[in-house]
Amino acid sequence: MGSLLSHAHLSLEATTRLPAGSPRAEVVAHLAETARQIRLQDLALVHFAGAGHIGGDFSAIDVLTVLYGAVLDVAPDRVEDPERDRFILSKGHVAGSYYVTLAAFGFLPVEQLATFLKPLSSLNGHPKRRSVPGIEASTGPLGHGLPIGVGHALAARLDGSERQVFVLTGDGEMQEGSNWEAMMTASHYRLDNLTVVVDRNGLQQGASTEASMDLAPLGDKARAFGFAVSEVDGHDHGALLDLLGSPERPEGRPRFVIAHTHKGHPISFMSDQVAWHHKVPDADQYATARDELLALTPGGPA
Amino acid sequence: MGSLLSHAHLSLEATTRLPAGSPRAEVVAHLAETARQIRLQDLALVHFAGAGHIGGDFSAIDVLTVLYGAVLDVAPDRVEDPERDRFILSKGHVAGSYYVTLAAFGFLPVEQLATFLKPLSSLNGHPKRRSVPGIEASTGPLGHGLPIGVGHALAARLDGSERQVFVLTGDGEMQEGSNWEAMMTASHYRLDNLTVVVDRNGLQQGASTEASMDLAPLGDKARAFGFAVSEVDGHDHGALLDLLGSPERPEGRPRFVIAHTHKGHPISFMSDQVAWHHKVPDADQYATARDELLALTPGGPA
Amino acid sequence: MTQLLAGAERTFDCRDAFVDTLVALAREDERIVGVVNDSVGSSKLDAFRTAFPDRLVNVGIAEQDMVGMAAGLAASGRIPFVSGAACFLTARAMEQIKVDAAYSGNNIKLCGMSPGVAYGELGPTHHSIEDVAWMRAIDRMVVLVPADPAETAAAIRWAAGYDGPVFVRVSRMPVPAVHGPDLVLEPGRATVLREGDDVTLIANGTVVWRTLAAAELLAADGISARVLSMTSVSPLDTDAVVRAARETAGIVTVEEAVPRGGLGGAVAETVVRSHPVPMRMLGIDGFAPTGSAAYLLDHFQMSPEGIVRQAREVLGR
Amino acid sequence: MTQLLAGAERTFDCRDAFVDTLVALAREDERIVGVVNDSVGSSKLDAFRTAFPDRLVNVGIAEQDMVGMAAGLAASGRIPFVSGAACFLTARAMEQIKVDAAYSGNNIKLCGMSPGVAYGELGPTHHSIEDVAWMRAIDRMVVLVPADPAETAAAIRWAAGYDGPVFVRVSRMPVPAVHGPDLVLEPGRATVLREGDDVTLIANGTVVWRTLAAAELLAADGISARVLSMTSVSPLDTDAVVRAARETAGIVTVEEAVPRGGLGGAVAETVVRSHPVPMRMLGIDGFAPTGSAAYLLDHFQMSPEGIVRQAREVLGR
Ligand SMILES: Cc1ncc(C[n+]2csc(CCOP(=O)(O)OP(=O)(O)O)c2C)c(N)n1
Ligand SMILES: Cc1ncc(C[n+]2csc(CCOP(=O)(O)OP(=O)(O)O)c2C)c(N)n1
Ligand SMILES: [Mg+2]
Ligand SMILES: [Mg+2]
Repeated sequence: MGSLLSHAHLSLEATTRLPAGSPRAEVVAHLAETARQIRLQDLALVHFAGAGHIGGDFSAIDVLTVLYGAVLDVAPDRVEDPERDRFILSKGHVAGSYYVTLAAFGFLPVEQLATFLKPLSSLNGHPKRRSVPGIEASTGPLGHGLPIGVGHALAARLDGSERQVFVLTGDGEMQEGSNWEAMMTASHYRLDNLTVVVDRNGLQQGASTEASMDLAPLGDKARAFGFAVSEVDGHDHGALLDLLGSPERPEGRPRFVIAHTHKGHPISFMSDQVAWHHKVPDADQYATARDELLALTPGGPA
Repeated sequence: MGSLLSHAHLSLEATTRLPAGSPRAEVVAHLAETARQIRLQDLALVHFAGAGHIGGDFSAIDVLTVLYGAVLDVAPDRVEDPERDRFILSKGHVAGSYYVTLAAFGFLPVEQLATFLKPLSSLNGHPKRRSVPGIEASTGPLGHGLPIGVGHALAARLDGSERQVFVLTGDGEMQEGSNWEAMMTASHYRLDNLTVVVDRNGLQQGASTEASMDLAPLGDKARAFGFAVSEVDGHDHGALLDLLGSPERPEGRPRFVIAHTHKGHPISFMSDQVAWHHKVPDADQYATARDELLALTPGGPA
Repeated sequence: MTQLLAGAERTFDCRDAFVDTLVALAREDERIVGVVNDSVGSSKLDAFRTAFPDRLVNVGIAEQDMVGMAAGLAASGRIPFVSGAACFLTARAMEQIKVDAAYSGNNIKLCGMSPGVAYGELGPTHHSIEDVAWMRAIDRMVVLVPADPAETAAAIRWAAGYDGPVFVRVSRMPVPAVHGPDLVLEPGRATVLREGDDVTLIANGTVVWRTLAAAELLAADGISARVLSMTSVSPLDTDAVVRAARETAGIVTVEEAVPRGGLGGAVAETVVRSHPVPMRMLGIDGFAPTGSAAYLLDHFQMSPEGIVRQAREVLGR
Repeated sequence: MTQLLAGAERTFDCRDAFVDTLVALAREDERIVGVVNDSVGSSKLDAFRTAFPDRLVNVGIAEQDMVGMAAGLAASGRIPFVSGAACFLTARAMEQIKVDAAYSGNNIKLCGMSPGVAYGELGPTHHSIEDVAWMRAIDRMVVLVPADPAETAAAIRWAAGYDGPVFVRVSRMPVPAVHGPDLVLEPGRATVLREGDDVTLIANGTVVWRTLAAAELLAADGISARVLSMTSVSPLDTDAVVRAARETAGIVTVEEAVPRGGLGGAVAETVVRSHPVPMRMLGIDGFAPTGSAAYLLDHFQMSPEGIVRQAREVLGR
């Protein structure tokens, strides 16, 4: 593992949400551009730190960006507000993209990203609850985030609060039985304040989900466990915004959103390649990927 | 816990299977009568030992009887035969009915039943692998039997063997995530040599499954996890025989049999009463239950 | 069969003290919730459910979910008392206990019901003899093993006021009271139940009264045994252990658990670090045969006579 | 940064010895199968999969199922080598390990990959520092912590021939060889790597070479340190421990794990039972901060200099 990462590699600027009521097209463009900046920064982070899970980072960044950029009712100055929305990153191995997203939206100083994985840094390889303001749960072992999210959702119910809970899981992660226990509980308690987003990139650590342990038909499974299921292009900021940002809730049923994504998206040589689960781009690959990201139409879809 | 249990309380006689090719009506009558004898003996066991899980015993006895009496390709002199069928009692708390069933079919001497729960006995409150010839797995913690059964089924596949694996689980037990991990694995590996029978008595330890943690729609869940699902009256020996004894297998799919049962069946004051999950009949209740069992038409449905 | 402590006619099921204390605390503090795995009855939580029907969360038979959900509840400001059979709670949710409770610093109370061999004839699948060693290995986890109703109530009261993960054993095995009712528990502080200067007997949980009975037998033989109730295994009262090592000739530990890594291990590690003395460690040293809880304690040499034998061995007389 | 052992230029990833040995054994014995949780790559089992595609069972990301299935495979005559990251394998499947492997007497080999702090910067969720104490608390479980490729190969060979449950740690952390290649391992027998009569250093796993380096530093200062590689924590070589207690003035244990209940605990328990002497116990004593594996070993005082300090403390000079 290298540790060349330094302040010189920080290209990110902190941004904010567009004001409520901004035209949808503007919001979507802002999200797309933010996601591009997050990818650029995350690419540098992984390359210069010499470690990370860039494939899963890049499949999740659009969902992360839409959640923090337009959906979650939370802000850097409200991380202790009991009425904040909760977000749990259950696929904790994409901590890199999570830290960058949090930095992009002002939850931690951008400069702190330069400590990623360094001795005594609070930016460990997997997120730790409260190690950064806004991180709600320690994750990394798969199958933990959903039960925790169900606990938060039940707490909201007990408090008579309208706050919402969002959990992002991997698709391979849905092989963990702990998730199905939590799915059963969420629908038993009719937790319609809970939204589970599955990063359905079709790949896990060693191979495709089909080859490793087939999950299909995933939507049927979730439906049989009592969830309201929808599917969406997990890289389409507009579609994600419309779905995740909608205040409508199927009465008494938690939501299960299958976000179709590509591991390593949109980098030509990474996309849908399982090797990029935790491969680190070398100098050439870094340059190419960077060029590809820079060439994206600013504000256009990633 | 009393320990009045003695040889005086053994009413069971060991039986054998009717020869292959016996008329179906004879087989069914033999199964019904055997199930009645097993209930009578189990009732005495629990009453005089002062402990046991009679509710779950009585909901499972008909399935156990049909499996050992007419379905499983196993016998007392073949418990080490690699080609034997495997049966795993996943709801291990009904050890009492299991020991009685094994004694009924000659796997252990009937006299040994008198040691049930006594110091240093091999008849512990939960079955231990090999503590009695024919016991394939140690169970009691719920959610263990199905993964073990999947391992046996996969071993048969690797060996190129036609042997079959049957697993009996509780319905409340299906709340354990370990079971859903195993369900996914069984269908991923297309283990059509595996049959899961769920004792669907609608009750768990403290309340109904609906009130505790709703399982419905259980069939849809199993179907979405890749199983071929069927439902049957779990106290109807003929129906169980036809279904479990059928050599037909849905190509490449494991079977999931929802056996609709009643906890404490057919005792008037026990049936469908959650209190009888692990209540012990007192002298009056013992006498009444015994009379009810004796009054059943011999050979008729329990 | 082991005789009861002289003078103690009554025995108690510590689950009663557990639920009474919890209900009283929950009346004062509405953050308290119960979380169970279909274990309302076996945890004796019916009174809690009656008093606070909405604050008793049954997750069904699903221990990983139980502890994970408790973490979410705790992180949203609740104080979950997670209550299930100790064997399933610890072994089935070990990673959730490590990560979601301890590492995450969540304010979760894990109440391990009927631990050790309390389930007697139900067998080793239902015995929870490794739990103390398992929980003690986890950083930041407070591990409490109360001896009687007063210690149980004090442990629950202390746990409710402490902000962090706690594991408390709560037994169904009948025990006499070894304390008066108004005990205050301080983790990291043992209670001296009997002074003595020949040998020290350090026990906790359901076998404390057996250890006191052993001390009486020893006294009758002119051997003066100090008896400590080491309710808190982690943190350990190292001062009391070092004093015992300095002031008496040896130590015998007595516990309803595997001594490897348990109370026995904790005391041994302290002793060799500070003042090495001979020790014997009694406990449930392996998967138990069939037998009642009381039978098994005797079987594993934790009758007063068995404890006396170890004390004599350690003293060499 | 800790210097390599004098004379050792090469370091090894013990997973290579693991898979080479397993493939060789599997050629001779077709009962051997691999069972993984999406961990073919992280277990370096690609060569096994290439050689025996049908005998490598991936259960997906599902550790309870992994160990439960292995029990079924074992009970049907196979010898499953279950291989996954030690943290998930142990913590997530603890009850299956207790019940389906140990209590049931099934012939299962649990290969805990990248244990201790091998995952370095991936953090405490991925560190497996409790595994040794956890596994040691389980009756009938053999617990092996090899130090180098030769010990790893020997442990795997021994495990394949033994009929019962075994837990073996297999690290990715680069280590120099401390043995020649044809080592034969006997659980319950430590290897004396260096004779000495002032103090004894008992280590296992990836820190054995650091301990040897410490012994060299001590020798340069005129202190003669005996060094034992205690590969087998359970059963423990109690004879070697008692000899060390009798023949040297004190013992320091060194391990990449929580010493509470681990190697440190095992040695302490033995010492107080037979011949009490002063001890120090080095290990990963809590959730680690961010840092590489090597950084963390130094952080927890397991640099040669750190080990020397403990040895001097125990000797009081
Ligand atoms: C309990 C557990 N088992 C195994 C792992 C090792 N692991 C890390 S990432 C990963 C693959 C995850 O795949 P998926 O959930 O599909 O995530 P994504 O494709 O979004 O990266 C695995 C097996 C883990 N982190 N936790
Ligand atoms: C892992 C685990 N958690 C809890 C228990 C305690 N327990 C024993 S039986 C039982 C209820 C089982 O209900 P079900 O599976 O429906 O069985 P049945 O109704 O057939 O008796 C429970 C919760 C257990 N044995 N194992
Ligand atoms: Mg994926
Ligand atoms: Mg039931």
